[in-house]
Amino acid sequence: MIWENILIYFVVIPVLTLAGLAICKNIKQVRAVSVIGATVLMALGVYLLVEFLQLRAAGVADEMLFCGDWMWFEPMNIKLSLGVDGISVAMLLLSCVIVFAGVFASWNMDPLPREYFMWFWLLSTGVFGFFIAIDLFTMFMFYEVALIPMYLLIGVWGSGNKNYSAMKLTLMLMGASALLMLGIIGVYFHSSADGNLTMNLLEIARNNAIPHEWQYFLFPMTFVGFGVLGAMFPFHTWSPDGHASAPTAVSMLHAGVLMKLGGYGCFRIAIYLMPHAANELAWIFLVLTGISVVYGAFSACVQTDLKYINAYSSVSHCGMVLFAILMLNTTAMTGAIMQMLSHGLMTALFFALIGMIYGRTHTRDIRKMGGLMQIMPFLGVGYVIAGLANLGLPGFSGFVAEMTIFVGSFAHADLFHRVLTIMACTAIVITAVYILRVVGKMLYGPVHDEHHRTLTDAVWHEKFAVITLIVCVAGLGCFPNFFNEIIYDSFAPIIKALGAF
Amino acid sequence: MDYSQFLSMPQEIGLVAVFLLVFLYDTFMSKKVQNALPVFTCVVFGLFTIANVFFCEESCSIFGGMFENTQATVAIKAILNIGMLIVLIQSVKWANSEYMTVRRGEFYELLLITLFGMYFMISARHFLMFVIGLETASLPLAALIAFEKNRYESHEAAAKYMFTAIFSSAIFMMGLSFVYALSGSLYFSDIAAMIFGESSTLLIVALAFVIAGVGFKLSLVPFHLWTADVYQGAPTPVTGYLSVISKGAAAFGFMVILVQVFGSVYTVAWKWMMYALIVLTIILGNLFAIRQRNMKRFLAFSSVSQAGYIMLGVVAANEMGLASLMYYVLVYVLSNLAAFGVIGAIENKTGKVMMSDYDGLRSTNPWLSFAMMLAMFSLAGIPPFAGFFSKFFIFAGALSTGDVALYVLVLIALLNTIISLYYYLLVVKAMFINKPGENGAIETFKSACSERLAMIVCVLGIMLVGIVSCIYTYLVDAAETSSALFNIF
Amino acid sequence: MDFSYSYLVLVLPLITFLFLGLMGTRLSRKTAGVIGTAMMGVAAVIAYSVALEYFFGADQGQIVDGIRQQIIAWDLTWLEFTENLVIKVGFLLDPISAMMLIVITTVSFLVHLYSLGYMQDHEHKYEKGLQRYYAFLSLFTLSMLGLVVAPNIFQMYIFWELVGVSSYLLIGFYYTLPAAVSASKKAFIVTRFADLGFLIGILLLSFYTQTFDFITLTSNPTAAIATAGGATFMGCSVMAWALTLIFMGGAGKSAMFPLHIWLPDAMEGPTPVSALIHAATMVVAGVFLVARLFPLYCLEEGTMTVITVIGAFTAFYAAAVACVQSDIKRVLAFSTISQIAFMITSLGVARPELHEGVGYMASMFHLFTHAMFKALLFLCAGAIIHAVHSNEMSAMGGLRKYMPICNIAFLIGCLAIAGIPPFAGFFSKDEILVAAFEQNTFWGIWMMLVAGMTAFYMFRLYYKIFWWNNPDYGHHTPHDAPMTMSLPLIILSLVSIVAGLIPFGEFVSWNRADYHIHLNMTVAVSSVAVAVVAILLATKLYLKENSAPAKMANAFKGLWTAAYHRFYMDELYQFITHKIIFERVSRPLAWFDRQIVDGSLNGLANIANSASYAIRKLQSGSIQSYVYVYLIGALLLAAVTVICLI
Amino acid sequence: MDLTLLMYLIPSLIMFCCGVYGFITRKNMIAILISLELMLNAVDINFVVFNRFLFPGEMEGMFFSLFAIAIAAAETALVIAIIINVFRMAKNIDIRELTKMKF
Repeated sequence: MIWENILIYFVVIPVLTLAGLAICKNIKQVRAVSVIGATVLMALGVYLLVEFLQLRAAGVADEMLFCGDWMWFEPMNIKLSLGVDGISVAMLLLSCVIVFAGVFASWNMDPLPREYFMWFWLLSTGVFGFFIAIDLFTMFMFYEVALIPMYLLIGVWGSGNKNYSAMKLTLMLMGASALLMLGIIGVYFHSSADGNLTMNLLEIARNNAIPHEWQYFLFPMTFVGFGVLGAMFPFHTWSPDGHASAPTAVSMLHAGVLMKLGGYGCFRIAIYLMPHAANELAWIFLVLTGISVVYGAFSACVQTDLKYINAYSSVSHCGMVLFAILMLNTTAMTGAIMQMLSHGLMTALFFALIGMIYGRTHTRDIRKMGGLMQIMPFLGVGYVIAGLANLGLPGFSGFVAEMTIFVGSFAHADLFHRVLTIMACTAIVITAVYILRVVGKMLYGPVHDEHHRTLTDAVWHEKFAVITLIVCVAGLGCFPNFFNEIIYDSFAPIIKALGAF
Repeated sequence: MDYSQFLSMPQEIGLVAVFLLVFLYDTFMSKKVQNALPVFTCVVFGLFTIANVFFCEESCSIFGGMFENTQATVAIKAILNIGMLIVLIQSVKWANSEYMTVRRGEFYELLLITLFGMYFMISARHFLMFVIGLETASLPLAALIAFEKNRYESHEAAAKYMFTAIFSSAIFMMGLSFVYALSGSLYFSDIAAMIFGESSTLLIVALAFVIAGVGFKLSLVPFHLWTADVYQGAPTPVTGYLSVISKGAAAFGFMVILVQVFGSVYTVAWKWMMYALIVLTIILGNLFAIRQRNMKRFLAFSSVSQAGYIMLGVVAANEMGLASLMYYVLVYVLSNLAAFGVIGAIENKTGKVMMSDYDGLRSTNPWLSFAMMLAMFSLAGIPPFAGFFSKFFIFAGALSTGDVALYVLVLIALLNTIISLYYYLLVVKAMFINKPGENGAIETFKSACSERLAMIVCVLGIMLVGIVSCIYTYLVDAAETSSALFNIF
Repeated sequence: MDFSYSYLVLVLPLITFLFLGLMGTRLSRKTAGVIGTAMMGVAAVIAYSVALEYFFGADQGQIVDGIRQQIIAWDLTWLEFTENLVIKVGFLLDPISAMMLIVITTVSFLVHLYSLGYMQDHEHKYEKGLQRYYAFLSLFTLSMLGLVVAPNIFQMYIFWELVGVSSYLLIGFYYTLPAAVSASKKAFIVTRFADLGFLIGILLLSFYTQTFDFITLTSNPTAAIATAGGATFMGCSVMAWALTLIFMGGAGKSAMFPLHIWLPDAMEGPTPVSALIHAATMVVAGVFLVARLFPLYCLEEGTMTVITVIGAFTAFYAAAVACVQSDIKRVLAFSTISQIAFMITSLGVARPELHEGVGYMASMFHLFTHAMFKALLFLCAGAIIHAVHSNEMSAMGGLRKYMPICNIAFLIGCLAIAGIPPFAGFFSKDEILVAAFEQNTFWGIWMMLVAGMTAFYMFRLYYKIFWWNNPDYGHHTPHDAPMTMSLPLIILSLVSIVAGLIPFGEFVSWNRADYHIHLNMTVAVSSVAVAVVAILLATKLYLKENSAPAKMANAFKGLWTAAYHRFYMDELYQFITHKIIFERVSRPLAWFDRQIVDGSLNGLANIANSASYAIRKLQSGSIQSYVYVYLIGALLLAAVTVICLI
Repeated sequence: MDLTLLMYLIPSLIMFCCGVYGFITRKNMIAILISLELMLNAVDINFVVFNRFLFPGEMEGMFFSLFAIAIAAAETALVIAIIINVFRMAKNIDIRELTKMKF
């Protein structure tokens, strides 16, 4: 039975929460249901981690654990296939943490809290479903489930030029998923040489039957399809606008988890299934992602809206993820996953803080703020920590991730990779520039607006959200080897597939 | 003649029985119980629909092969029945309105007759049968379109429909005469055998005329121009009916004709003809839809572009294409009728049909806007709603041929889904995001039970038809039993 | 007893940092200060015991065949990049790290103590945010200790970054003052830029050698260099590039020209911080780095030349600028730059074959003595600033009457830095000059001149503060600092007097063998002579208020102004960052993003929209036109297909 | 002179074209209805002629014509009813006035 598989509960719990929310009467119940849902999910995530580690420790060396297949659409041999490896486990944990923090960050959502949380949970359902699935169809389905709630979340609860942003974001991401759909169906029809077509990732990889000329066509489709979600240049413009308009928790979830779907999909589908094209075409996308990294960082330097700064910073950091994935070696890919985790947590933290600050000052323009450190020390310190984590301070996750990426990228000794890597390295300096610029303008210095003196510091649920995230960021940064070991082994099949060519 | 042949067509007989019951009720029952006619029709037709699922004969071929029932025809007829039932339930309120009192019997009778015609379109394996079915299906529709006596638009729409329909059937029959000249037969299978290996100019012209004739019913660009005006002018239940049922039947019939009759010129001719038509249909349908502000007109253009997607199943020309086509029709029936259900409910209550009237609908009528949103998401192909699955399968169907050209076609279609998503989201935006206009949002009202029932059916369908995979599996089985259609490939 | 207890040296400051940082304002300011100081004291004691045990303790393999061994006290795997490239956090004990342990903990403890007195306002209340101040000090101490004991280059990089950030936080301690904020920002970004070079250098080095380990790298340097297999880039060997880039990181932290610009601005921080970070410890990290990798460096002649040239030029440049500054902390800052440049030059000219690598030893020796007397000078400056509430020389004068302890301490510092025997600076600087002469007479003379300038500007400073004139201090009569502040001054004065007599070479030398220092009388005498002449000149000019300095400034107006403005280096940077990076790169990129990238997408949407508008005429509403289109469509369909078939 | 296939087909084609032309150019709806009848009759002629000349042994074309005539009659009736309705509402039967719904 499907219910015997632990993984399915990552979808069941959000759906149940959704159902619970549907019958809620007032905001207290809504909060209670959401908190319960998020807590149970968190517990489940930790339980999964423990189980996973025990199995691995017991020497179970399967590529994926907790696998299960349930026939779904028999004529096309589409199965609901579940399974996780270390990477999925890490991503699931990340999602749990961010959903958990997101619930607290949207504590006082107004108006229509119930509807808000329902969409929020629908989005989460999609995210979790994506990470537990190992068949193309289910992954794609959950991927789209995760996208569409963004429209309403931004459109209804957003701020600023929200209609435009929401529409742009949805259309661009859906445009990407259009390419993706073509790619996935194409992969499906070439998944097997002997006519037993399949959607299961592992089987496709095992069959390794996609003809090379088709790989050249399908690889860009899938890579760009996921790459747009990973804010790859030049398809990143949905990100700044979208983030700027989205409400706090949505930005958190979006930058924290949803953008990770892009990176995860890129290597789980595009690279894993089409290693030949990945080897041959990687350079094109390396250039694009390399541009993303530097371009995002430079663009962030002159923005004045906090969320824009952070969105461009996300472009830069997510570009780093794709960049590392395309380096096609274990170390760099490990770095990419670390960067996903790290960026997810950091950006969520950032957006949470920005939301809290915006909720008080009602402006996100850094020119109109100043000296907030004196007024709201908790948020100020939180922001400084987030900033330092973002610019890659040792002890926080960003440093570990970036260093792993750089060491991995440096394993390529040719000039092309070297130049790109060094270019990407410069981003860490530029990151420092824009982060310190914001911190200096907004938090330090004399108080800019006397009205701000009356503002209050964070309240308990805000503190709770912020501290949760900071602890995770620092935990990842201080004990990286723990996470490293979880994910490190998972790359063996991919590297093997790549090496086979 | 062997009259027992009629027993092999239980669905048609059942439908005639329903028709007769409604007719008798209408004619002979007293004035007092006349008001119950709509409900009576719904119940009788509902029983018929259910019975249909359980008691349907296996494949048979009767009248010397002019009429054929296979599992696929049974399935598509069942799908149309479901759509019909929903339309019937939706129209109860409308049919009970004041000026309809004397004529509601006719309304139902005409509707049932058109469905009867469509049955014949679907099962016909002979062009005479097909033409009769086609005309039986389209003539009463003109009367239905003109049903709202006091509304000018209704008559303008009827006139537009009728004139263009006759014109197109003239073209269609002209094409048939050429086919007849080439093959000397009107049996599908005989024609196919006769024209095998031929690709004369006359055949191509005949093919183009046939495509134009049926393309008219499907509203493929450039044969679609009547669609928007007629949808806008017709009474809303009739629009719903036009947009899904007649389109579904025509799509199936179209596929049968193209595959069975003209299968031999698939690669040289009609694949590319359909290719062009699909591209035009999807793109122009979408472009027209962007600017529409009248909901019915908007859905008209949306249905034009949807027809393009349906045609992807035709152009695949294999079992999977057929199955995906039927599945798409089913999902399309549910989604579009959900949308028309909402539009009809609001129109019945307030007479408002503009998109701007829907501003802020969520705050006053959350359930209606919820149903509408689901309908829009399903039409746009957003998971986990049925529309996602139908789109996925229709694309997969088109790509299952492995033809590179079709990859390009699917890519074009996929990119167009972005435009379609845009305008579907406009409706969602109006309801959920926009602030009510100066006159305020449409006031809160309680829709009629019948409307709600229809909407619940549609909503459940939208949510479940995709995820519950046995439906698709069944349709694929059905399509595979019709593999005789694809002999020529 | 082995050295495993040495982890306490790192853990204690960490605990202090976390405790003070998390408890935050819940502690009273004074408690926080006392706790911080006490913990630092304990850490200092442990560090001393580790160092002393290393040098003098019972034999645990510290010395084998007369060579002091490098001992890894403990290590933990922190992160595995690949099988070979593993970062281990550990504790490497060798002569220089032991020496640094002593320097850091001593100065740090004294600064902690001093700050208890310094960080009070007029009413003797402790300053706001003192908890934060002590937390940051602990963080800094932790990072610096972690840096010097790093057994591998990556740990060093990690703590290197942490040092940078704690410096950032401390410079920006007065975060409400815009000057402090921008100074902290500048410091961080400039050093970060340098660290970029460091990072790339590490990546290159580790790629070829497949190790981060210092011991592996330096025990067989020739093999390590050879791993690159003669790979070259732009005409230089890759290893030379790697080492030069690593030196770039060091140059950033050690404020070598042209990456020195952050250091003078960093004086916006509290003065004890300047003493600790920007005089004694952090700024010598670059020197320490080069010393750490010295066996590799001395194999790459080109890199060594680069180091020498940069060091020698910086020494001169900073001394020249220091001669005309009017802010006492700025003078000290430039003097620091100049002195560190001495150490760098000394390393640059050191060769194992030249006089047993005296340059290496001299550099470390100078590092040690300089840490003491420069900390002393800064702390004195702090006491003075505390007394007169200004950094400007113009607000001072004649202070010798009011602040006798400070006066003497400052004088000792000045004598030490000027290289007057028997003060500490004399011995170490003498060795540097010897090393320079060994390499090349040109460098020897050059460095000797710079030493003379040093003596001049330090005595200019001294006279301007303590002599010169007697301004009216009003009712705020300056007075000597309280005991918490004076005690560190006294201790450091004593150290500055005697430190030169330590037989330093016996502890530290390039090959960790004994090295006996013997004065080269020629060099010693001539350098002392130069220094004395410079001091006399300064006395002549600045002992009493007179117009000679102003006249001189007028006579060389261009030069003087240029030097006063630090030869416009800041303006150059300002130009590059704001005008080039921001205006020419970032803004156009942002514009490009909005207009071109985004614009093209919006353009697509607009095209769809206008196409939609353009084709609306097709739907004219007229039945006849519908039929017309229908017919044309059908005929075209047929015609095109037929034509294509033919 | 023997009547050949072409001799029937040409008039039928002319009829059809006249019908199309009439449909597109006439204003009066009744006239358009007559044009439509011309087109349908042209089709009928085609079927009969093809049957008679090409496939004389069978009757399929003839039957088709018969049914087509019946259908055309039904259509005519319906169209006239609609025209009457339109006339009631709009007080004229000019087809160019039927353009309220467009774009």
